[in-house]
Amino acid sequence: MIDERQTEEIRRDFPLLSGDFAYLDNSATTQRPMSVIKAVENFYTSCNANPMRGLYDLSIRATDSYENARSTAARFINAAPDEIVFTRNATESLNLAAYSYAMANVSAGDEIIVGISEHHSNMLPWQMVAKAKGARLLYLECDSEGRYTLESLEALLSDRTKIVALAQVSNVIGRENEIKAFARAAHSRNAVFVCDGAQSVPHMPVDVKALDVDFLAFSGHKMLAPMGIGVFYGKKALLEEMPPFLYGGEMIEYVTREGATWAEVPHKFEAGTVNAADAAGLGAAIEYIEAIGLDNTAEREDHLTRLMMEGMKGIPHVHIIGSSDPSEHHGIVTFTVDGVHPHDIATIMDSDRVCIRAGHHCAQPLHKALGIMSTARASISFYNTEADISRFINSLSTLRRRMGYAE
Amino acid sequence: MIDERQTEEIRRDFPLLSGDFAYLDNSATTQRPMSVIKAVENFYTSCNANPMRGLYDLSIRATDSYENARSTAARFINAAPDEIVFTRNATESLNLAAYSYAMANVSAGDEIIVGISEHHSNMLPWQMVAKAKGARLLYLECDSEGRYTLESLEALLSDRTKIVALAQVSNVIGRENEIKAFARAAHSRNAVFVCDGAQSVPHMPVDVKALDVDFLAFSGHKMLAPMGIGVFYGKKALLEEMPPFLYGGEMIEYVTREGATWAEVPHKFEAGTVNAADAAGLGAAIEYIEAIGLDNTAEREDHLTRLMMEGMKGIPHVHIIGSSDPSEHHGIVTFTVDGVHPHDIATIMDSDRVCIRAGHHCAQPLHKALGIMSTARASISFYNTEADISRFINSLSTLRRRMGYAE
Amino acid sequence: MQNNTFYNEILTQHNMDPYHKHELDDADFSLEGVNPSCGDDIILNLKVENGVITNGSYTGDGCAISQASADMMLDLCIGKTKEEALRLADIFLGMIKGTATDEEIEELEEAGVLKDISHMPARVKCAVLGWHTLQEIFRDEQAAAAKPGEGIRPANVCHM
Amino acid sequence: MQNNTFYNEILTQHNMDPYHKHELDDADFSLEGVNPSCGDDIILNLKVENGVITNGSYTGDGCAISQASADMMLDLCIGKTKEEALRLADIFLGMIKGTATDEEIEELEEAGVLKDISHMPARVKCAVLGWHTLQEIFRDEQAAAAKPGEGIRPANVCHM
Ligand SMILES: Cc1ncc(COP(=O)(O)O)c(C=O)c1O
Ligand SMILES: Cc1ncc(COP(=O)(O)O)c(C=O)c1O
Repeated sequence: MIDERQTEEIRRDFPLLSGDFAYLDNSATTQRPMSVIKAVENFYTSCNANPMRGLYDLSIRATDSYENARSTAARFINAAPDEIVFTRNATESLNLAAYSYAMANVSAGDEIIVGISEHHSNMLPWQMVAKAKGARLLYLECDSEGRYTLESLEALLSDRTKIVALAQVSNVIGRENEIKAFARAAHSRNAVFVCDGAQSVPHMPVDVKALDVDFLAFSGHKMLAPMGIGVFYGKKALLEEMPPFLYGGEMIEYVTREGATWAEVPHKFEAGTVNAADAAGLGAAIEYIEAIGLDNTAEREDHLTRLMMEGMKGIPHVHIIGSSDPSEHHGIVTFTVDGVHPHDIATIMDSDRVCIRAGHHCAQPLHKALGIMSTARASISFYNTEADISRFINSLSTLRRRMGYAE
Repeated sequence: MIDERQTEEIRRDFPLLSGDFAYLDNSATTQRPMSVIKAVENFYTSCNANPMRGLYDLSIRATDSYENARSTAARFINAAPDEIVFTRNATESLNLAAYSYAMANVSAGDEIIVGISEHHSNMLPWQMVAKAKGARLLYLECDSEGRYTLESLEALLSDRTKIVALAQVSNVIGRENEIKAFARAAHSRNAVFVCDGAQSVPHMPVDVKALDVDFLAFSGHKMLAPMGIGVFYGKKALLEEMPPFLYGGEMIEYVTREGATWAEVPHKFEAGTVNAADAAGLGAAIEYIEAIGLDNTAEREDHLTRLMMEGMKGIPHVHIIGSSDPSEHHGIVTFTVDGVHPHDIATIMDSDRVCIRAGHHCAQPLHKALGIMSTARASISFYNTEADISRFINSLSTLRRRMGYAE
Repeated sequence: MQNNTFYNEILTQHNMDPYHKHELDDADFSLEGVNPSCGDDIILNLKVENGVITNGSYTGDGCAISQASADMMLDLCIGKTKEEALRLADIFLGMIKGTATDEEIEELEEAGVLKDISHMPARVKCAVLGWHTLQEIFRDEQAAAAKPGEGIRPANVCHM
Repeated sequence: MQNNTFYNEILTQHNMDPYHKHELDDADFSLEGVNPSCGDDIILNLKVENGVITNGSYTGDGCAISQASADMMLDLCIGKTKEEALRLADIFLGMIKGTATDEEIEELEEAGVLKDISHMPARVKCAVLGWHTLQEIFRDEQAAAAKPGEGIRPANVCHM
């Protein structure tokens, strides 16, 4: 396992982590190692041109760099390169699924099933489709610990179900859903399964073939990569049938006054000048993670999560959302403190130089279902230290007193 | 005016320009100065966090950096900050106008007017809307030099016209269209005017208030900025009425199982984690341009264009598309050579280390209208040198002989 | 940036032991103020006689800053005329924007402890929620008029 | 990367003075091959007797590489059996991908000058257009069967 000494070495790769604070908002966005920052810089200083258009050396290098990043992303999730569409972020990927696949395949009276714990980015696009098409949006309910059962999905599925959309790991609960079984259930009714991998792909090996999901969305910036790059995976056969989403340069074959024919997959879905620099950054990020090993980072994150949750259990009035088993959290520890509003928790922790997040975490319906207005969330990456955890626990243990409570 | 000596100084800011080649594909994408590359790096090394979400110092710095970039972009085109929506590129900006404004405001039987010389990114979204809504798409025709007249627009306008979409500068022709007059004509029929500023904003002062356009789209990467950032400008009152385009995190106020209410403009249109790093790069790019002065860069580009066109006039069998007056080209010189296919021109020029582009330049209907399959294009930036132009002219003058012609 | 001096005794006191957090049966005005980003939600009640705020209260949920700020605001405004209250609101908002003078901030008395909130943009809305709701009541008195018999739930909501 | 050795005399000769650029009235197969990114557009015509390509021609427009490549291909394939021609097509495509051996490339004779095109991905489609169209003809002979009376315009188009 990565130990504290190795962590110190790893942290030297991350310029921002030299600061005197505990960065525990990794589920919102991670920090970037120098190799990623340099990959972006390197693109601009050595192969900057418009990829795919030029006929000169520089542009060829730009294209190669871009397509290499695509192959790297494909390898990372066990897809084929032409099943990888680069987008801006997971949100755009999910909108692509909604606008392109769903708008073409959902009709009035059809049903879409969405988990109640979904991030707004995997809920609002489906609300939009349901409204536009007169389809019904059904919510799959989780228990008070955020657990979904196959039985409850099967109870909702019908021959009218066209789409099932669920995150592999919720950004509030942290638990891993049994995507493989859920996707199989969806397929048994001929529905497609859309997997939101924004919180899973950074933290565990995700194999789209093994899971047999139809679509997978994730963001680079949550896995060490730059901010402007995300991935939309789709099964080749589906991508080929789908109409385009964004229209413009580079996604066409022929254009006439009357209409157009489309470029091959995946280019059909990449309209306009692509973000080749940030794609190169994503490639470097994946290589960085692969060099350490996803098993090692996961084990490290698990260790730190355990430390954090043990510390929290010793503090009265603190309540953790989800499972009491740290291995079911994937670095995400969402909590409340009796009598202290989550925003006050975050602000006071900030004064102790602990960076956490508070609010609804883009999951208002989940909060409503749990009967809580808002929560605080600490989220861990493999580069966090045990000292980060102590700093968090120390701050947490003084919170109520600083707000005027006796204990 | 910027002279050759000053140009050498300017070029030192651009790492890639130290290479031994003439980069004349600036309309496709420009090179980036070190200050832009550093602005991106600086974001990642000193204020990297998810903007708008966090409640801690780092995230506040990220938010400030992002909103400063918005203010800078607003100032650059004389808009208000809340009229600036950050997108990935001009293509996404134009799709936003189409999906959000047009899909909500165009009905069966309505008309949309688009210039025949438009880039596919300002044509295909309108074809899509027309098809989806049963509206008619009318093409505004230009003459053989790419000139549009107000009379021809007025002849097309009717009370059914809902949208007029035109580039301020075509990426093939290079001529500036009289946007102010055209927008006024559109407004006189209560149509909105969508201006594609991808090739104008980098090269001339653009004032949205003076032009009175309703929407303006442009890309950062064509004006020294990073690749992942574009701008969609919209008049505040229009933006407020428009439905969202992409759905997800950060663009909402409340979300329930049944639906949602939207965040304020411009956030309503910025779903998911924003690309704050590249926005910071765009801010730095605008500051770089402002420091030199758009008047100076335009004058320099004009000078180089003149030099290039004069050189070309001396070479037999070379034909320039558009006006014979260099000041009507804004650095864009599109041409053909009798008997030599544009792709061969580009490839041979590449062997002379001259980077130009060949093809339809994402303007197939224009090429069809001009009766040409494809063209070659050299495009100039203020950082090009007279030596770049000579290298281009020298290569061009030998082309036909190298292809086996007597002269 | 990180010296959050506003979580001091004054603020926690107003949060833990508010003077004005209760219902007000004979209120003339009653308006709900909501800060969606935070989930803060207060109902501000005012009794106004001859242009003077003779009594006031609030109820609701939210973070310490929103609650304490509303409590401090009522401390300050009860007994003042409508015009004086609105002037104090201007000063408070000016303090947050960094445009208020030290003398002006003096007039805010305890509410001055929220001065540094301007460094925490995400919390600004919490601090100004009460004040903003007060301004809204007087901006459209008709909409904010308390409707007897409808319970304390006001008909109108002002969003931050 | 920038030594475009393929713009040499062999290539320009085939482009300027093609042997096989003409119509072929008694063709058995005729298929249009199109490379949308370049605008290259050729029609390949083949006469096949007892499994042997006894004659062939092409017409169309496009860059020097697409035209010369088609001309060199016909030089090579006329007189060969269908199988031999398809084997040469495999070698040509292998050369572009960098998987063909030097001995194999020898067999391509003049067409070997296009070896370095692999460094110019945007031009690869030009170079392989003729070969790809040849493969398509034999992949679906029925679809590519020349329809007498319909003029030279073939009914089917294969896109790159
Ligand atoms: C006139 C014009 N409009 C739109 C675009 C599209 O820009 P982008 O590819 O950055 O989205 C371009 C550039 O390719 C252009 O030249
Ligand atoms: C589960 C989940 N889905 C989707 C998203 C959206 O990601 P992004 O904001 O990068 O588009 C996030 C992150 O905010 C997330 O945690």
